[in-house]
Amino acid sequence: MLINSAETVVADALRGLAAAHPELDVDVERRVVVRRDAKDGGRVGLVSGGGSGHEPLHAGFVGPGMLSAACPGEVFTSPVPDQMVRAAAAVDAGQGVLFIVKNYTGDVLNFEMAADLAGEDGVRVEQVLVNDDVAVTDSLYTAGRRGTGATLFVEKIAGAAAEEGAPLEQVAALARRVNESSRSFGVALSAVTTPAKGSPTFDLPVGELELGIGIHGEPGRERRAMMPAREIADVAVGAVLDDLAQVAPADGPVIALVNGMGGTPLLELYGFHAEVARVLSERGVPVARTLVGNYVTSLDMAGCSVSLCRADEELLRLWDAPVQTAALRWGR
Amino acid sequence: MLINSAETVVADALRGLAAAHPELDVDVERRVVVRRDAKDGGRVGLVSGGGSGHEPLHAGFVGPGMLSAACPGEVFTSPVPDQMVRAAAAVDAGQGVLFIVKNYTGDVLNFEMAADLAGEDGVRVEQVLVNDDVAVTDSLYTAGRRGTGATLFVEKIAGAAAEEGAPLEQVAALARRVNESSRSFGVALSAVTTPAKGSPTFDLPVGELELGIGIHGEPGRERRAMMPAREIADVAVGAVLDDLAQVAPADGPVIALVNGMGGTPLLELYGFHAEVARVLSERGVPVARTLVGNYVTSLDMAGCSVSLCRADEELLRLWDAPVQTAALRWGR
Amino acid sequence: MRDTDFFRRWMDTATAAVEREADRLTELDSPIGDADHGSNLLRGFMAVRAALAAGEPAVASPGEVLQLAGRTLISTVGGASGPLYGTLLRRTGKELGDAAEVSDDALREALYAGVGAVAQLGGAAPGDKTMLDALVPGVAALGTSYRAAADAAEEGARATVPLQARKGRASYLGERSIGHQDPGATSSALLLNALAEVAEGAA
Amino acid sequence: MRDTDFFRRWMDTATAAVEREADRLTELDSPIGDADHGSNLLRGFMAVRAALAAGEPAVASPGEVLQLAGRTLISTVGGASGPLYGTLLRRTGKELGDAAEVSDDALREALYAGVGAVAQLGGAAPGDKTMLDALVPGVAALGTSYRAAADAAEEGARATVPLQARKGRASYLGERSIGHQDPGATSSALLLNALAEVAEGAA
Ligand SMILES: Nc1ncnc2c1ncn2[C@@H]1O[C@H](COP(=O)(O)OP(=O)(O)O)[C@@H](O)[C@H]1O
Ligand SMILES: Nc1ncnc2c1ncn2[C@@H]1O[C@H](COP(=O)(O)OP(=O)(O)O)[C@@H](O)[C@H]1O
Ligand SMILES: [Mg+2]
Ligand SMILES: [Mg+2]
Ligand SMILES: [Mg+2]
Ligand SMILES: [Mg+2]
Repeated sequence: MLINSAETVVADALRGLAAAHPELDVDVERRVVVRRDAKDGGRVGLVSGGGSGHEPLHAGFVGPGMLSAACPGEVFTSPVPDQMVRAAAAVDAGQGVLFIVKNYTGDVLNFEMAADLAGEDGVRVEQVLVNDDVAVTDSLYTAGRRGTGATLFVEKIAGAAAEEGAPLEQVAALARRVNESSRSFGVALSAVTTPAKGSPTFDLPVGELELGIGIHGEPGRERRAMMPAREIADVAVGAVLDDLAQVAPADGPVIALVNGMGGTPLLELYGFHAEVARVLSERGVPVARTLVGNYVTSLDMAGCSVSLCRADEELLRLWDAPVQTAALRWGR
Repeated sequence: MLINSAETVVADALRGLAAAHPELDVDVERRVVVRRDAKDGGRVGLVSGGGSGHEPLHAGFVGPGMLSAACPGEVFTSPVPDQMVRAAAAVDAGQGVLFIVKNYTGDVLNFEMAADLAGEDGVRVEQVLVNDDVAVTDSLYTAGRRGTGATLFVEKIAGAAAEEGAPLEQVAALARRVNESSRSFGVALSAVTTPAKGSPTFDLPVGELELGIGIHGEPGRERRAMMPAREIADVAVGAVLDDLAQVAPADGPVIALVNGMGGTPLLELYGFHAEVARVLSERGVPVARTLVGNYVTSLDMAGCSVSLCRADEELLRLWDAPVQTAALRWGR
Repeated sequence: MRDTDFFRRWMDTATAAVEREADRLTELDSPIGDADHGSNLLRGFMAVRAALAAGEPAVASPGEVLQLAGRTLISTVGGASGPLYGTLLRRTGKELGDAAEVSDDALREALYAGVGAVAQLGGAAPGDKTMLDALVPGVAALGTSYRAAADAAEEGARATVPLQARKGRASYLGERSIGHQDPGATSSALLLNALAEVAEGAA
Repeated sequence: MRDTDFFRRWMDTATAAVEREADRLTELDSPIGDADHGSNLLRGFMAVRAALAAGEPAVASPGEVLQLAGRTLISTVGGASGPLYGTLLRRTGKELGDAAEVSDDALREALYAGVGAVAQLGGAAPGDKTMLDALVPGVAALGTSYRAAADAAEEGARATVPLQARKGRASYLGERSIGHQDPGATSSALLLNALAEVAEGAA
């Protein structure tokens, strides 16, 4: 691995982030990345965070039109409450702060504690839980659906609303609506190697793949013999659309994110997107916007995920609004 | 691999590119990617190309402020002359066309043939050869230095000049100047797996690394036991700076590209950049601009390269000029 | 009666156990988790050791030892186990109040409350394949002896192997979570074993 | 005298040889190259086969067979080998003119010119560890027999093993290119062996 040591991976990355992006205020020691002008303009603050290893999520999405601050935890480990409390204080301009939380037990518990503490400090905090992964049944018998690719949809669209000056309740409601309109499904072609472990977290022989994975190198719901990209697209897009069918309007256009898990070449991702676009067209789903690339990754895992968000005019307008972050940039 | 078949990898990726980027005119059959408004505005045309597997290079850099067209070859195989001839015809607005060619025997020969043929068709063609890789001694006993990361510098800066309306000779001279002001050095932590071969192209055990690699999965000049990121940065930046010392002004600021080879997580790349920034600061080299990410890749290879371009005011101004492509976007 | 030093030694012994077993905990967290449980607890308990050594803020009672340890875990571990173990120790410490010495009965009562707080915070029940599968039988056996508690926790951890996870990230695997021992239950057994060792004077 | 059909059979036999040996060529291109030589030539010669089968544009002479094959390789192979092999066949074909039949001497002369064009285009000389290390001795031995030419090319390919590459991407490896057989020299030997087989009536 291209590291100094497993212990310093996150701190080293934050030092590098600080060096590469002078427009960000990076507290390496305390692990908080803040947009320098977060408090100017009296906007609602948007704070997200989670384990590291999913880059560019979340720190790569801090900036005008998206997040106000990000709190990176250790690799695949939720951040601690102190980070979010500090971030909330750093970005609250009196309009309150929205925590965007991916639905994992660790993230939920740590953000919850942070929300309590920040509230005690006088910050108005709302939380939105992202839980878009249709591979996990949302029932009493699981920790609920995982938060994966739709996090990008939520952060972008809520970020645009906050940038426009929408009040906290409205930004939070919008974020929840985006989450409810979004579904994802992921596939792994290799296991992941974390710095701490130094070897693949599970055994996935070449010629097999895992269907229904998350973004933490965990195995999926099912292992299969390797399939061609077109069949993987059939399964992934099919799973997402079947679940999305419950969301109104059932025939509206979607924003599509074809996301690499980190170790799959962009060449393959674009080829996979060709198949995703085919399935969507076969199923009569108009694609209003597309993003292909590594946005919500799982370190060096080979594989991909498909996320779709059913978007009305308002969501599309906010999606198109200018964004200026390290990893997502358009408009203006 | 996330593919339909080794034979269709490039065509599939181009179909996906077309689906994701309606602003590009993608000829899947003939393998030419053209900026839709290439002929408007009477600009000099910029055409590049090379083997596929280095994405987002080159197709990801087609658009306002950068390339007019790209010609993707098979994986790691230079494109054929027909592609560049067609691209030249598609983008020539009477101001002539600059071919940006990475210095590999195959690219040189195929572009040379294309230049002859396009010339016969009445297109004024200039060529610039990118050869920035200091790991290769440029002598009678090699095919000369390889073209790697500096290709991005050349395409961005020459593209900005063309966008401003500079004439062919000037754009070509500028492109050559950028190349002469740029040096790169790469490191591999794993071999690469091409779709055609289906297994790693050479044997690189965990715990060893290759110094002085190119971007085609070839082994480097030297194999070593794994080193921490800080030592890799010492070697890579050292090699680049020592060679760059011959370029005037010897103490000017640089544009730095810390480039991932495809399989290295962004988390590690940023950590590596922290060490690159440290070495540059220790050696008294001011860093004017920084880019960290996967820009000139080698499929799924783990590793990275460092490219530095000594930039005066003019180069910095053109670097900062607006660019609107799939993979590089800022300004405007 | 157990004094402040007893609780310091419990935390020190637990830290040593986590140091020794961190790789195994991460290994257990690999097939059904995200391969970080060992490094999470190692980071946390090293910080606990440092915080107690620094003695700052002044730690003058059993309750304060556990509360400082709990706060430290919350501030340094992250993940699911950070808030859960942090809450376990903080709540247990709070129950102990500021007495300079506590009886075994008081400690048992306090641990009961601590485990209850873990159940409430995480929403898990015994049988869900979590740390509660070691903590609940462990604490229940405290009435017999500290050694019995450690053994029951160890037994409870081993009994998670055939279970299908219903909480935590192992639950994402559905039936594929069956056949693996839960890492959190395993570390909970370490924690109660450290307590038994200290009580037996072995540490 | 060799007629148009002879040259068609040469190309067909070469195509079959490339089909058979593509994996080995790619394998040879892995340690000192970029693992594509076999798939490059396979793509090219499949296209040559198709072009000749289509017979379009009308292919009525030995020279036209080789020129069509050469053009097809240039338009479909890419890489270093596409222009080089394409030039070899185009130039050889041009030398043959539009005669309906050509003598063995004329073919030898034409191949000489073709190999010279390759040397000029690529700037390599024998000993640089390229296809020329098979082509040059091979064509030199044509005066003896087609079989002698094939054997000399094969021998020349094998003799590239101890050489350090000075052209092509293997040159980037410096001394590490020593100890591996050059893929292009190997495919050149296949090409001359196909010629010998056809001349011997074996194909
Ligand atoms: N809801 C819960 N209630 C109780 N314990 C839980 C719960 N969720 C997870 N755990 C415990 O936490 C352990 C995992 O801890 P750890 O690996 O440190 O955190 P993470 O799962 O966030 O990576 C599991 O093995 C399980 O015992
Ligand atoms: N300058 C040159 N002159 C002659 N032959 C060359 C030259 N450069 C490369 N070759 C030949 O081309 C072969 C490689 O072909 P191929 O793998 O198809 O192309 P690439 O190197 O572009 O991937 C080498 O093995 C060598 O024999
Ligand atoms: Mg974790
Ligand atoms: Mg090649
Ligand atoms: Mg874990
Ligand atoms: Mg090759």
